[in-house]
Amino acid sequence: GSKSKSTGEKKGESSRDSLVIGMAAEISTLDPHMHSNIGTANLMLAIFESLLTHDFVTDEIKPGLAESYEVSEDGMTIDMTLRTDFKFHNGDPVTMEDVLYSMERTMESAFQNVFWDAVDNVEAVDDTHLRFNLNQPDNNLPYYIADFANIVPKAVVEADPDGFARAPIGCGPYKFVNWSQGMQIDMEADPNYPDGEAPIKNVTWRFITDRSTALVALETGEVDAFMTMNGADFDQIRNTEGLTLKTVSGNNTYYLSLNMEDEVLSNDKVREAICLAIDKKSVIDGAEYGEAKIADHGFIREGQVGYSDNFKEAERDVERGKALLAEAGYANGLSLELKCQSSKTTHAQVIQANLKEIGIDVEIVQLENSAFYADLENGDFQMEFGGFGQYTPDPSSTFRYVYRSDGVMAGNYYRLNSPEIDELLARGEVSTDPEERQKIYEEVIQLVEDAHCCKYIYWPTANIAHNSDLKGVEATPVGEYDIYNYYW
Amino acid sequence: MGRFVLKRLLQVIPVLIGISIIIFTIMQLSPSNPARLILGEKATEEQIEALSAELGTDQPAVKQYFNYMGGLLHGDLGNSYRTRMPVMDEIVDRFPTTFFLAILVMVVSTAISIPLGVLSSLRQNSLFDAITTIIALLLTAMPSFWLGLMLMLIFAEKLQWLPAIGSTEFIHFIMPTLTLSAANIASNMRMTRSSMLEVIRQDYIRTARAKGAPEKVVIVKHALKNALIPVVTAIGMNFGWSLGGAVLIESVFSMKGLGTLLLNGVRTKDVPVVMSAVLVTSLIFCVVTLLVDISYGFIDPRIKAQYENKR
Amino acid sequence: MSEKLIEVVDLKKYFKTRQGDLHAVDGINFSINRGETLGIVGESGCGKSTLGRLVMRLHEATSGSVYYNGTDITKLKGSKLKELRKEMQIIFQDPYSSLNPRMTVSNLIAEPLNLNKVYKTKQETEARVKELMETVGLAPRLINAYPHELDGGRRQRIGIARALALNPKVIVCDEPVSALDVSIQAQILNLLMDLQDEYGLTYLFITHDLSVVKHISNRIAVMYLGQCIELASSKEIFANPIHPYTKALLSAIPVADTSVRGKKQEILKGEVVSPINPKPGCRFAPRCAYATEACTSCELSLREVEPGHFVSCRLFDGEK
Amino acid sequence: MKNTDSAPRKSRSFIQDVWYRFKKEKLAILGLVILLIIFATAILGGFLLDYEKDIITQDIPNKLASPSFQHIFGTDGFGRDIFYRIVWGARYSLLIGFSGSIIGLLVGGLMGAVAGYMGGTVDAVFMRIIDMFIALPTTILAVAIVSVLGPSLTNLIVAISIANVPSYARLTRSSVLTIKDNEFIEASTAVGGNGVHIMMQHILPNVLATLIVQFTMGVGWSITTAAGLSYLGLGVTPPDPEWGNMLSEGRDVMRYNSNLVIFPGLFIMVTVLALNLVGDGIRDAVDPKLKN
Amino acid sequence: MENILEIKDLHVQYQTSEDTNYALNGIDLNIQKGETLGLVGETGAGKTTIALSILRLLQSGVGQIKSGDILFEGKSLLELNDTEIRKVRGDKISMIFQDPMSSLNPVLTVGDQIAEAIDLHRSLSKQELSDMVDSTLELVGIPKSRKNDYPHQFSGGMKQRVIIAIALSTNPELLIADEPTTALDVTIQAQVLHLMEELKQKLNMSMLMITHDLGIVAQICDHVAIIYAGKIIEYGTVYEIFDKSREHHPYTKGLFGSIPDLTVETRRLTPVKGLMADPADLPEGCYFHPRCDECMEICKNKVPDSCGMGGEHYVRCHLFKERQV
Ligand SMILES: Nc1ncnc2c1ncn2[C@@H]1O[C@H](COP(=O)(O)OP(=O)(O)OP(=O)(O)O)[C@@H](O)[C@H]1O
Ligand SMILES: Nc1ncnc2c1ncn2[C@@H]1O[C@H](COP(=O)(O)OP(=O)(O)OP(=O)(O)O)[C@@H](O)[C@H]1O
Ligand SMILES: [Mg+2]
Ligand SMILES: [Mg+2]
Repeated sequence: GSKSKSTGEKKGESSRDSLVIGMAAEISTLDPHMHSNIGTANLMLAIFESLLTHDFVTDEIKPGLAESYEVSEDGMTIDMTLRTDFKFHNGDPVTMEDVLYSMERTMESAFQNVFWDAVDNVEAVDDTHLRFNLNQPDNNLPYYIADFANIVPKAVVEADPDGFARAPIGCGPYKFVNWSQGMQIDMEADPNYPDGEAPIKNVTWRFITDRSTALVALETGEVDAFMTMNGADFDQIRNTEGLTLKTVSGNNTYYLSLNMEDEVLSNDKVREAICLAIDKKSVIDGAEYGEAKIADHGFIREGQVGYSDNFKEAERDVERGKALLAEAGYANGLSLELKCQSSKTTHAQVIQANLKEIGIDVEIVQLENSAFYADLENGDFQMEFGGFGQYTPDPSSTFRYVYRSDGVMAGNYYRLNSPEIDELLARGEVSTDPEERQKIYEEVIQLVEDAHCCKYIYWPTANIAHNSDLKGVEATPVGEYDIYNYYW
Repeated sequence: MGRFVLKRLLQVIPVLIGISIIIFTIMQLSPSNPARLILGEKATEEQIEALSAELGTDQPAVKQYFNYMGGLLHGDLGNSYRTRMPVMDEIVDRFPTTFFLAILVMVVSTAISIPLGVLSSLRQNSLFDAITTIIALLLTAMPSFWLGLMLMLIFAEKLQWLPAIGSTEFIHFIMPTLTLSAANIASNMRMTRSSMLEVIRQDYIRTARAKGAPEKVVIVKHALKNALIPVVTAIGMNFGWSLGGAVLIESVFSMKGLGTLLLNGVRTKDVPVVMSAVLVTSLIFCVVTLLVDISYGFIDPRIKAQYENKR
Repeated sequence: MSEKLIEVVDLKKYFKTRQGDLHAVDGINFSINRGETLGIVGESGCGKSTLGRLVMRLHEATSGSVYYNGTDITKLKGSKLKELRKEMQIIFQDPYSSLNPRMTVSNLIAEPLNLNKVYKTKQETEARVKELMETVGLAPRLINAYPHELDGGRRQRIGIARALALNPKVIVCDEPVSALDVSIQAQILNLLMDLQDEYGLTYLFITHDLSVVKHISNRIAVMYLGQCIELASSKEIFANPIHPYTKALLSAIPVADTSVRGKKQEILKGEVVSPINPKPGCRFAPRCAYATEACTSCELSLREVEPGHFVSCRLFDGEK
Repeated sequence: MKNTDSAPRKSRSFIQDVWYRFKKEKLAILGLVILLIIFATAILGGFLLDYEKDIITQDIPNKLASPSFQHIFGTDGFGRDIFYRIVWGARYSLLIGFSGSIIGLLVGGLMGAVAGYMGGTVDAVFMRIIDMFIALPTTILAVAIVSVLGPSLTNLIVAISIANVPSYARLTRSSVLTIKDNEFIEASTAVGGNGVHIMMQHILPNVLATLIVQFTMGVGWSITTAAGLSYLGLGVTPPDPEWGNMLSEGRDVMRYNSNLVIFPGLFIMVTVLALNLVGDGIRDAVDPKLKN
Repeated sequence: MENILEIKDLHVQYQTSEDTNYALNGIDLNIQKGETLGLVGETGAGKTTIALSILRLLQSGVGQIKSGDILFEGKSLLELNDTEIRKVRGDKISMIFQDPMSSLNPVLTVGDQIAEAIDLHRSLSKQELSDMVDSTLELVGIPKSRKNDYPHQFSGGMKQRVIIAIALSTNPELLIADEPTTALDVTIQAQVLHLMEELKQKLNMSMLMITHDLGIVAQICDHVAIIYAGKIIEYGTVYEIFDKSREHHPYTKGLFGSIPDLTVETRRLTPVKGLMADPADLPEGCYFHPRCDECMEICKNKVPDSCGMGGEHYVRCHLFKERQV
């Protein structure tokens, strides 16, 4: 993303000019169009530029390679004006040809083509003017452009796409230097970056899968910052002199899904009873070391479209839960299966204990990732505990996966099948009227609540721990970090 | 002996083919679709189909297998589904770490366990024996992730002698080696001890003593060599395991090794990666087993005679 | 005369060694009649034990055949071989290594009985074990002792009891009494001969104790480096040894009489031929006082120099 | 000097004989007692503890408590008593550790013995099959088992057993190779002993020592390895406790609450230690040269 | 003449988990410098035990020296510490073990095993050592080309010769030969005995020759001791013992009677009747009395003392009590 230099003073004269930043997951590619992964996006942010920039701290869209952008009244076209002062790290200027090529590439990418359903085509009006022609308005489009439509040098990519994925050339603030498989990626600040050379010269991204190790590495100074620390270690980090922990409520939402097509769970009363039995606080305390926020509004947080003070989620009510179960014919209790990834077994155990209180015996089946998702897709489960991340602040993108009846393979695992919701979502996606959209999403949220298809439990804490001397670090809900802002 | 080695080397081929079939079958058995695992939960049907076509995973399993094996014959290990890079590169990149670690572990654990085992066999039922046994067992029962963290807290954080993470320099290997050796030490030590106890009561040991040989010579030259066979077997097995099973240690010390590659491969059903990683370790393993078998011949001439007369 | 029970035809056993093939048994021919004892004597390392093992089919012959009752046992398999094992037994030379150190005396003696399911009940087996122990002179107290607790003599008796357990027809005795003191040796030899009288046993009796071999054997074969160099009735051999090696052998017997003390004995001189890829010709030639140039080149075979007296020596080629 | 006890030694079976001598080994008896206590705990735990109340009921406000009078080993992340869970978990851990090792021992021991004894083609075929299994990472094997048989405790035992087989096979084979040339084996052949007999009567007792060591160490290995496979869904299902799983559960907080991993680890160790003592005892008892 | 070895009232027991074997019950023996003492006796009489006691090689924990002393060149061997006894073993006193099969290390070549014995006590160059090994092997009649073979490749007699070679290679002052020729044919036996005789002459070596073979005793021993159930029952010069005109212990007579005679044709041999004494269950009185044809009442209760029979000849038997000097 382009570097809106909001932060005021920059201390270029610090003694340190290098930064080691740790990340938990090994990345698989540095080709910006061949991933849909947050960890990878962090690196893209440093190496590449998009037409627009997503400020992850404020969730605003800001100019990037395009110095301005304008959405037409009907939302069907977007016009942009390109900046001409950007150069790729190999010295070539960024041309309209590169931009068009890049757009084409992301739209064809198996990883990213879903984002561009609304885009008919992208055309060059002239050398510096670009137009997106849409087939329907899409409120999320600027975010997609900012996050995924990184600009790559056409000539270089075409010459050797595989080589490019391993040693990319972009026009962002950092130049790629070296990638040591399974260990680290090195980059250095590009002195020719038009918005000014990044304050930290050398940056190393270090893969550390084990969080306990990451903490030791932070303590010994072998890494200067680490994203996604473990909740268990928060107190230790906070109490360690020289380390700072920044947290913010993350964009993920964790919830319990109930398979509505299941024989037992198709009974609305049973589902409602289950929803009433969940004690969110106990899940957070028992499984998240108390370091998470109760999700009391589904996916929607304050400030997002669809958020309403009037929305009231049903309170926990064990007695009523029991009564409902009895009504449903399960006065003597009931056994259900709860599937989860093995990393979420602790959460499942709390839920198990919660449900026990209304007389439901839960058998936990912990599965390895691929088996877990296979079962979800095939509807081969009764209850499932998992999470879903929101890339963009506009709910439409998330909701189309998780609530639309055709989304059973991609998020609507509880198999919600409501024509009413489908219709509302269809309208919400294309509407450009904020008020109308507010109403639509409020309605959807209420409908979902009433459907008892799932119980939202918590929003985890996104965090970054870092050396207290490192400045400019802010936690972001998405977990993406723009190191251009960091300085010693 | 030469013929024996040659024959055994030829046997490596069917073993590798067997392993490749087993692994491939196992990978096919797991229900998930690699394209889905790569693209993530939000991917649509079409995206998955497109990627599957690109990866070739939509083809019949047998065909995929032969494609892979065909490539293998030409020295092409295929491209990783996940990273699209040639698997060969990844393996070449990571193998040395794993191999070096395995060697170090073997050396360290052998160097510690054999003398300890010998000493405790000589002092059977003494205090020394009891203490070494208990320490050895403590080491085995200690989860390696815990031991790893403790070492890290002591040596990296408190004393600041060693770096906590990394796998590029020798110094990085010290703690992982200790951690991995811990479990091996115990079992090798016990094995040595028990084997020595068998041998030490043989008549030829008495003969050696009657020659006036110092106890050290009696032990090392006469007893140990006779006691070595099960120990060498165990060392070989452990070496193989450190080669393929050091995932936990790699992750604790953040080393780039084959274990992590393999585990990620399994998790994302990255068939070429898993196949290649297992085949490479298998190959090494076959060689190690062969070396162990050959060493039997050098340790015990009667076994050598069995090899040569191919009874 | 009585029929041939065992016939050995051109039997060979080569061991592979680093330097080449070791000719342990190199073309041996003989036969043993039912109820007869054939003594085998010869220099240590000349292949006597190997021959015994070959006859027992404990080694696979390199070539040649061993006929037992007309069937070639070198080709037997499975149950037929098992049947044979009941009829032929061996007493091993070494009482130390031929007994499993982890088995008690009773287990060791009961093993052949159990294996061939001779008795149905444990009691019967135990009774037989005790009987055998008595036969060979082992105190009943030792029934649960382990071999290593026993001295060499008692261990050898265990081996003998094992061999006798199945009432075999043929016993290969590989130096069965060399570890025993003379008194016990006498007991055992008496026992073997009694058994022979009673059951018509046939023995292949390997030993280097010439007084013993003379006492027990009907005929004696003398071996040298894998080959049979002289074969005759035991009286004949002692009375009229022909082969120079046999002569040397007989002259070397120590006599339990102090009056011959100090008499200079003849010690065989000369280099011992290595059994590994031996050169053609007489293998005794380098140590033979009568050897000539020709001895090292000619092909030798056993020939009858007198009725029933066979010798393989060039010196007697022309005589008869 | 006179020995009044002149009666012949009592005739005993092999097992009786071994037991007779085993009884004299103090340490071995200690090990046996510990082992029996652990087994008794595993069995009695079921009667003394209330599963619902003591084992699975959560008390989250009271989580991660340090050892105290109330909870002698402290509490885990859900406020459950670690001691009770260890006691309850003994049944699973022992089951996994022992059955995995026993099956591995039987199958591997048999394969190794046959391969070593028969030699030639049988050896080549068996040992190359074993090679394949050694080279097969346990994780991958477990993946296969989960895919075909589904996740469960039984299938975990299957996976662990298979993973155990190669080491027993190779160790047995190696020992067989050294002893099969002994003359007493030949002596047994001479009296009609067939392969099975020779293997059981002559070879097995002589490889026992090696196998015992492997077994005693293997039990601990099985328990900890089993825990590592839980992410595949193999093993006990939460909230049931099991030592290996308790180790992994404590992993995140082990730095601050080491009691979560130390106590289950200690129990694994004590079990393995007791087993080792018993194993040493058996080994000495079956070696008649050590009769003393 | 000076005694090189003196054994005084030696009692040795083997303690097994069930029995105590009274293997030696008061042995008194002397070996003079340069002479050969023949030790003859039934199997299980304790011959090997005496030998092992001298070198202190009894199986530790099981075989225990209960009382008595063993003096070598006037110094007690039982009081030496580990290093000191090691200097004696192999160098001053060598032993030929009875069981050649298990006494050789199966994983070392025979050449190495001989070389080791020499190397431990002599400092020789590699070449000298190798030459010495070659010549030692040839001395016992094994082609030197076979020095790189392993014990399992040797026949029983060849292994025995290797054991002999090991013992002789260091030119010991005292050689304990425990049935050194049981597995050897007579020509090799003669060769080996001749070799020992030579060493004896050349180096004034003394020898304890344990054997069953009365022929050997007659030919090479100077003194003979006959042992029965852990006690010396007859002792004398070889001439005295073999002197048929003298009176002997009934057991000795039995022994001589049981040798098959090359000159006479007999179908049956005449062994000593009865079973050998059981060291765990020794009879009261004279240990031999249950098997003795001339057993008297006194023999059943009283352990006989040693009676001088004239010259150096002693017999431990009640029959000759009156003749005691
Ligand atoms: N390790 C042992 N444990 C128990 N008893 C033993 C042990 N070694 C020897 N004995 C017993 O001690 C007695 C003396 O044995 P020793 O070996 O000295 O006899 P020996 O005279 O050498 O007999 P042989 O001529 O048969 O070798 C025997 O009864 C024997 O059973
Ligand atoms: N397993 C083997 N491998 C190699 N060579 C062997 C083997 N067994 C025996 N030999 C060799 O075969 C030859 C004959 O051995 P064998 O044991 O038959 O001799 P023997 O006549 O019984 O001698 P002894 O009287 O000393 O027992 C010897 O040279 C020996 O070294
Ligand atoms: Mg022999
Ligand atoms: Mg003896």
